[in-house]
Amino acid sequence: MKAIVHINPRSGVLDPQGQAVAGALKHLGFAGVLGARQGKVIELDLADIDAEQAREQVTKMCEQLLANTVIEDYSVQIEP
Amino acid sequence: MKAIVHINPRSGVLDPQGQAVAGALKHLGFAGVLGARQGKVIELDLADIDAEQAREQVTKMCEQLLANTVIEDYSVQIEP
Amino acid sequence: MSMAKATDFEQARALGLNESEWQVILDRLGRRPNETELGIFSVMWSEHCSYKSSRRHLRKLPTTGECVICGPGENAGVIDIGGGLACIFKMESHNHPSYIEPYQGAATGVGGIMRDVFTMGARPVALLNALRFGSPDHPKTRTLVSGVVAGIGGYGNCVGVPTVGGETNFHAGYNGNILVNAMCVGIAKKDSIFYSAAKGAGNPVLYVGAKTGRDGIHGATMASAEFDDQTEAKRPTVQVGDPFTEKRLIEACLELMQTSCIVAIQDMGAAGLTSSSVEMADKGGVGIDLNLDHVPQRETHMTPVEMMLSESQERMLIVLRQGKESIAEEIFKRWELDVALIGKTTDTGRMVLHHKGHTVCDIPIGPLGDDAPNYDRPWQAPAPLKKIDAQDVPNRDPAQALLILMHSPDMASKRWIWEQYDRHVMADTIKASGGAADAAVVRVHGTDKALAISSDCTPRYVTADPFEGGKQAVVECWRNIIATGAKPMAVTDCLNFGNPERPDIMGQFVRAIDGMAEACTVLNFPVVSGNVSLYNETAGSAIPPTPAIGGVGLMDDVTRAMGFGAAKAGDALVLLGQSAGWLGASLYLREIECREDGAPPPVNLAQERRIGLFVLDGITAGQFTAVHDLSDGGLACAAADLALASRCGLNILASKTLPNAGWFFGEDQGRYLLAVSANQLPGVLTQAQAAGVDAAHIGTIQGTDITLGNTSLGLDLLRRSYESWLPDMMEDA
Amino acid sequence: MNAAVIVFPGSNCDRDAVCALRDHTAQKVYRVWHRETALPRVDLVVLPGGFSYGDYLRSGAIAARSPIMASIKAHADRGGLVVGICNGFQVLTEAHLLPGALMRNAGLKFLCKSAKLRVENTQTAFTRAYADQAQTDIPIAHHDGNYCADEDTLKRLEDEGQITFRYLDNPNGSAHDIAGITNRAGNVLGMMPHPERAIDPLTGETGGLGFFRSLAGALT
Ligand SMILES: Nc1ncnc2c1ncn2[C@@H]1O[C@H](COP(=O)(O)OP(=O)(O)O)[C@@H](O)[C@H]1O
Ligand SMILES: [Mg+2]
Repeated sequence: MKAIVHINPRSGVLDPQGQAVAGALKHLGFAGVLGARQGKVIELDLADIDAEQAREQVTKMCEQLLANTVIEDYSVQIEP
Repeated sequence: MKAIVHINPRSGVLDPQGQAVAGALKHLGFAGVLGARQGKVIELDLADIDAEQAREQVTKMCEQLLANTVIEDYSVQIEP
Repeated sequence: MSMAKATDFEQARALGLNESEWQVILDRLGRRPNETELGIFSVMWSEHCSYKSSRRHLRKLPTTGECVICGPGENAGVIDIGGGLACIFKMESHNHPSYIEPYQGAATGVGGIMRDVFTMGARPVALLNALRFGSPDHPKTRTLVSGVVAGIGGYGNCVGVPTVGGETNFHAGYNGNILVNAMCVGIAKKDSIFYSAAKGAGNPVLYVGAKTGRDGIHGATMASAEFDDQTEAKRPTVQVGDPFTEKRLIEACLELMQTSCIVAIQDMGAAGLTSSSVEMADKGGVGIDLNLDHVPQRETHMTPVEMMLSESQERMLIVLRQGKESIAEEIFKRWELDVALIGKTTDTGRMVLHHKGHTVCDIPIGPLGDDAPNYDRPWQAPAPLKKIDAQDVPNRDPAQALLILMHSPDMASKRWIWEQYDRHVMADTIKASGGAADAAVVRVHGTDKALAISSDCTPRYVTADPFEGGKQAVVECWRNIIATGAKPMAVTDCLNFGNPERPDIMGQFVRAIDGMAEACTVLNFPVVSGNVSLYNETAGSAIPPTPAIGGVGLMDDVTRAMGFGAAKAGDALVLLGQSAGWLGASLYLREIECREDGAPPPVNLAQERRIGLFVLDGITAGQFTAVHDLSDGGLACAAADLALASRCGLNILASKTLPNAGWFFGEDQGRYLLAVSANQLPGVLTQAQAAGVDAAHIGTIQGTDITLGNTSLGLDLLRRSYESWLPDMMEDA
Repeated sequence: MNAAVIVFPGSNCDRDAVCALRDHTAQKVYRVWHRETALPRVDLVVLPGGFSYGDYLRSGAIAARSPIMASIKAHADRGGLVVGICNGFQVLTEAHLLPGALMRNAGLKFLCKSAKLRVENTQTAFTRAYADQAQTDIPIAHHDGNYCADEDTLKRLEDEGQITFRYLDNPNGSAHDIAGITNRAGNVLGMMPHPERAIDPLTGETGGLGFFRSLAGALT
């Protein structure tokens, strides 16, 4: 089974990457870009277990390693 | 309106970050992790235009800047 | 005037102000302050900004000297290095933020110290970092090490300033409070140094750099409080660094400095817009009027107090000459930096803030500085510790002990750290970490001169005896600079201690400064800048007292830069200085005997100076092939460093009078190990005698083993042991 | 020969490149701001090391879309010499002037150390002054130096002699130990090691001298 973890800078936390991307897009002539935020997605291949257990496990992984909860928010999505 | 762009290492392309994540998770005792891939998500705030136009624009942004198609695949999602 | 609601003492107390401080505010204002005004008083009077516990003691440090252009009080210290050039440098702590978020905390520490240096007109040319972590087996240590190191590298590498040196210690005393001290050294034209006094009314105030967010609000107050269980909840105050913006800010500011537009300039560091604007106005003897609506903002609905206290990074405040606005704006726009005119200086002596059509602050500026609290905190000198007699320490195999010491946390190679730092960008690095020299050596671009830079402190000694330990920190730094062939010029410091409201901690602080002051005075090594970090304690347990000293020296001929990596087979090993086998508070005692007791080695300043000048003369005359000072681990560890770096074995005879532990591992101060070619040896020994310097021919460079008395150790084994400790500890981190 | 060093926001080895070129290679060295659209008349264009645009998004990606890049492409198409060092190499791959991509180092850490290289092809304008198969030391300092390309590309690089420098002790996981490559025509070179930091015995190694001397002789 698969888990997809989205990790994004917390709102209010500076996101220099996103800023640079927005700036570059504007320079390239994409005037309609008002802002950008950049985050990570981590796709995990997991041994098959039940979905609730998997979610619990992956949440633990986020807290312990994948996300830096001081400055990042995360969300977990489990796919069969 | 919003666009969400997912950018992932192409299959077959080396993904050192994903590998490291999988390794580290196993070290932490998450034995069920078979593999991991790390990608990026870029969330764009766009001036309101119609969704099809937006998709076209964002696809252009991906081709021109956001993704390096030598090593990355991308997908675009438009949200009202 | 429509002022916001008045505050009460409860609110003041929540911001760290006490009853008497609150009374002073009421008295100076003739009314109760509103929220914005209270916020401004609270950060200006925080320990971090006002130095209220430390000020009277810092005054004991010598701050003047022939080379000093500007001592403490400005953003950084300035010394004259000849040829129309000045060197500008400072060290600063980012301890609390680095514990909470190691990567960003350390990165923003580096960013902050660079701004202090380039704000005075200098191009940053070198960075150093002094790090203290908890016990290697503490569960948090690895994450902290990997985050802090990545953060320091991530910022400095990106900006493109080489990180050339530093020091790293591990001790359980730092488990709950790591220390991250960063030092930046820059070079400026002597006739183009910029200060923070905003003289003259009616001048425009320009804001440049990153937008203001809610980052690090109350960071200065946080740096002035102990950690407790609630600290985790303070997390949203974490700042994120943007080295890319910093790099552009450096280039843009240095460009603007070549025009004659600037009256005063100041980075927005701790307490952000508040401290920068108050300090510029206060020093310039003017008032300041700001319209907060014009402050570039990253978030919506920011309140005046949030804007005034925000510690968003990569921002500068500049007071311009009238009519120069467009020149400045053009430069910053070209570098794609936010720039905004946010106010002007006035002749009222008041700080007046406007926000959405209201006056939200109107206070006299004088009291913010003049009436800042200045405490004479009770202190108590620590009891002296007992001397340890080397004869009472068990006898052990010196080669085996050396192997253990060179694999111990404080002694083992820090390659894992410094290989993550770009040490060579700017192409003027002559010696950096791993470069087999006691100090980093950085050429002054386009000249034959070089700066030697070192950061030092031995917390073991300061814990055991703050006075001797304070002296020793200065002296070791002096010695490290001398050992590269540079003349020591001046120092900066970063004084990391626990809670000053505790008399025993205050005692450590006071006595360490006394020791530093004495050493700096005798060695003519003035303190030109520095930083105090107090309240480094968690749940009542304070860090070992750690006054880090960052020194700068100057050499005229960079081709003479000396190190300890070029000893040749056949060279004689000469030990300078007196050896009494001092084992109290030594690394040997801690690592081999698991004891952390005893008085630390005393420092004889007159002797230190005599020996140092002798070494300097010898290096200038080209008499030595290698020079290394003796510090942690004494003679054997210094010899091991020299052998590893020179890729040669060596042989040192046992002492006729001292037991092996004392002779090979004693940490008597004021000593250097020299490698001297056979034909120079007689001259060196004669000259030493003439100069009143103890010099003994104690061994020879030879073979592929290190031989201590009648025990030996292969160089390869030693190298593996020395190199493997940190990578093994950090494996998969 | 005349040279231009391109300056992107975040470039930080531009001064080092200018100094090295001035001392060893070129009569005149121009600094060219990335927003320019035309190059001065030069024989050689150098994209220096650093962190253009903070290396945000991908190293070199944003710089590769700068206005100046069109004239650099035109210069390369005319057979003019182009060198990308470290971040410059990343820019050249992002701009498709060189094949492949530079990914995060296998060890995931920034790495600053001396690298032993073998000069694989001494028939280029960049390497003529080296002895065939010479070994030389030039330092690296990068986070994203792990060269990757598909098998066909790698085979072509090998077959056509486009691999110019190879690591003897691969520090970053690069495919085929690649440290530097040229385009097929041989006039565009990208390399991760920093030759401009290896020209002065006082500051360390001198393995980069051959590089600058080769260029100095390239037009004669
Ligand atoms: N955090 C660090 N950053 C950079 N270099 C470091 C760091 N820690 C240690 N080093 C380097 O390791 C070497 C040994 O450091 P140290 O034992 O403190 O030297 P010394 O005893 O001569 O002062 C020096 O070259 C020093 O610059
Ligand atoms: Mg030393």
